[in-house]
Amino acid sequence: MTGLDVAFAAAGTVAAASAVLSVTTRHVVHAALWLVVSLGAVAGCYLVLGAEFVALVQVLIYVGAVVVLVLFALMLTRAPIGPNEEVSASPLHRALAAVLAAGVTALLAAVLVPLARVVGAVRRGGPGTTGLGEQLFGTWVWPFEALSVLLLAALVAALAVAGMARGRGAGEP
Amino acid sequence: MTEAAKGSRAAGIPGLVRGLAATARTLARPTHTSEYPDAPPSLPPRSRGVIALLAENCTSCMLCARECPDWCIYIDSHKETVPATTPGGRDRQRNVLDRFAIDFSLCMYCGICVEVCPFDALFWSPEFEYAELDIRELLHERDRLGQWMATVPPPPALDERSADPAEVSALGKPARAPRAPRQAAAEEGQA
Amino acid sequence: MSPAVEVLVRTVAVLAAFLVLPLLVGQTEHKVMAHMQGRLGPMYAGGFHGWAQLVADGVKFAQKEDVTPAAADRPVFRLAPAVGLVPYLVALAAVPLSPGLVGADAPASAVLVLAATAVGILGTLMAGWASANKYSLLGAMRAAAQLLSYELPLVLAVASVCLAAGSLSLTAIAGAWSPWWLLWQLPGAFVFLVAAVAELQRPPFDMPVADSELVFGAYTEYTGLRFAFFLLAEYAGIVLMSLLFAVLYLGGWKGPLSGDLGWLWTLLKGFVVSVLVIWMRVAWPRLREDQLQRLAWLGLVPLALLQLALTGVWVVATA
Amino acid sequence: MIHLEGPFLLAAVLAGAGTYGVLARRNAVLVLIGVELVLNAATVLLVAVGSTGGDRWAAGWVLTLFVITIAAAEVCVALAVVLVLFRQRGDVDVTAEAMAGEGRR
Repeated sequence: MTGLDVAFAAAGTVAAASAVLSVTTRHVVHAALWLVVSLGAVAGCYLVLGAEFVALVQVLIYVGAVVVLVLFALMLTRAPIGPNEEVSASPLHRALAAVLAAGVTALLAAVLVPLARVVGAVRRGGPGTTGLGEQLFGTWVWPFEALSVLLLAALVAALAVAGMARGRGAGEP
Repeated sequence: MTEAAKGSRAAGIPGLVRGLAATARTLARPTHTSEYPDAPPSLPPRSRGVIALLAENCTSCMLCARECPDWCIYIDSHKETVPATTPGGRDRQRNVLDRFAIDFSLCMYCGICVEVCPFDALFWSPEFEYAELDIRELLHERDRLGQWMATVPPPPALDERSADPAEVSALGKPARAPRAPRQAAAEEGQA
Repeated sequence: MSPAVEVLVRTVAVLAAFLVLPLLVGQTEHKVMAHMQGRLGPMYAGGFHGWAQLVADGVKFAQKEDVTPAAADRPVFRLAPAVGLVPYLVALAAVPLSPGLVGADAPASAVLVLAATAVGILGTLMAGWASANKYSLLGAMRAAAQLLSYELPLVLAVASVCLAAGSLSLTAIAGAWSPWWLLWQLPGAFVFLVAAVAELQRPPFDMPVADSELVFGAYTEYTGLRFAFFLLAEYAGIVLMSLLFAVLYLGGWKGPLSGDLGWLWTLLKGFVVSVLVIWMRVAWPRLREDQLQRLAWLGLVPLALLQLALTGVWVVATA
Repeated sequence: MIHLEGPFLLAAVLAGAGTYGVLARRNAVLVLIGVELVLNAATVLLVAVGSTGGDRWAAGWVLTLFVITIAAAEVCVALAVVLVLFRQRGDVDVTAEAMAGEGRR
């Protein structure tokens, strides 16, 4: 165990615990807020792993935009204060889901943890921000361009979906 | 987009600049604020602050109390007999003012009492700093009303170009011709 | 100096700047706004021209009762001011006043500042939702819509400057600055300024706190110190955005006698920008919600993209 | 130096939590939160192996940025769909009968 190990363990524990809380809480908006904590802690993990730029992008895009959008959508689709049983499925359904989720976790852990020795250990030797930029606009430039097209398509699609609803709404008597 | 919206868009940028210019101009000019408790306010002449009482002129005629729209003037008086000054003369009765109070929590500063007073006992004073913490203390008695007489400004000078008062002009006129005797007039009528 | 002491000194310095500079901007707003409206502003607290007015306000806020509405979501309601305030503190620490004078010298400080300010909006959203008040909720939703829309042009404008300087570090950006940028990055500077004012929810972009419609938006239910924290966050935001504008577009510490007094230049330029922000508040009326979105998507985003293309072409052409 | 067991375990837990969220939630937006957690499990893995410095894993960080971008696009469209759903049905319950509101129109 090194100091960085301890730092990662702390951030990782927070991330895991708040992730579990965010899928189990009965308060609708609390779920999104726990997601913020989880994503922030994951960004902290990236920081510990030496990927500052990725951590900052995580905060900027995920916390700053995605979660805000999620919160916005929650508030628009009725998010009462206080616990609400309606947000989760029936107890049986939940139990099955929990079994499945535990299975997923166990399976992934069983596959990944033995691999950890094979891959090695993190020496904070990632490409760095400069290297990241070079990779992004060198090796990965075409996927990058494709992604920008995807973003544009998503924007247009969101507009189209919203516009479709409005068009229908206007057509109603 | 409608035509009106287009017009407002075209007017947008100059409008914004004008807004900035107007505020900058105001910034450069002296402010309008008067620092009241530190600097005395410059009130317009004859401003209506409070009603002062000259108790010596008051005859307790009750005109003001009766004309007051919200009945905020309280007057108490009693009659006093003044003995005859000449032998064989009659004793005279006279009103003596016991209490004169104005409730400034009710007063609406209409000034009707000042207007109707036939004996010049009520005056407008520009004094306005008589606020109280308790509304009941706004009922001011005769002595307090009397103190405000000191702040009443002198009446405005008469206009030089105006006609003389009736009393003065009457003095300058020649005396009327004496009336014809009653008898003569009667005779003329008969003729 | 041992690392621990240095960290302590830096923390204290940033904290002091965080507490003093917003007060300075607040007092400037009191006085400048008053004189622009033909008034004097506060004149009594502290004696000379009411310089201690905001300190007195702070004392007043500290004395007030801390009310949490009965229907509110207590933990979220109480946490929201901190979530609104702390990101600005983090961001302010990363803004350099001169090459050697910076709270925390992060390699990608431009992105750090943007990321931190993006988190600040969560405080408003939490406050608005947790207050159990329809005006608060409406204000929070307006704030969310507005901040999401203006985040994009803001990031694009900063990206343009980063591209021009070839660095993500604010120190390096200001180091690469030359007066020619004033013209070259002018559209980007305009976009940044407008988007920054909108991010701060300052007039003319104060729809989320429009007093005639929503009382005080997401902050309606707040009292005492928690309310003061939101106010502090607003003014800290002005300080942050003004300093950022000074560093990104006005060359930061560059100017005559910049050897030792460079930090003074940065502060001075930032102060001028914050006076401009105050001036906008006095001079212009509030935008309507649809005008707000129209300006962001049809005005600022294309302009920022244009600036980005211009910068890219120039950088490639001169490389 | 950080041992990779930590990141890998974190990824496993995040993926499990996300799976539970997707399966057990009825509110569509909360299902989306589960999806985000699964995506984050993937990015944790990518960043962790990208930070080992090995040439084979050098693309980890870039792919993380891609995943974040795709997540943003996905959320954008998904929330638009959710809002339309809400406007038409009055709730965002994913377990309700498909298009229960269809008969109304």
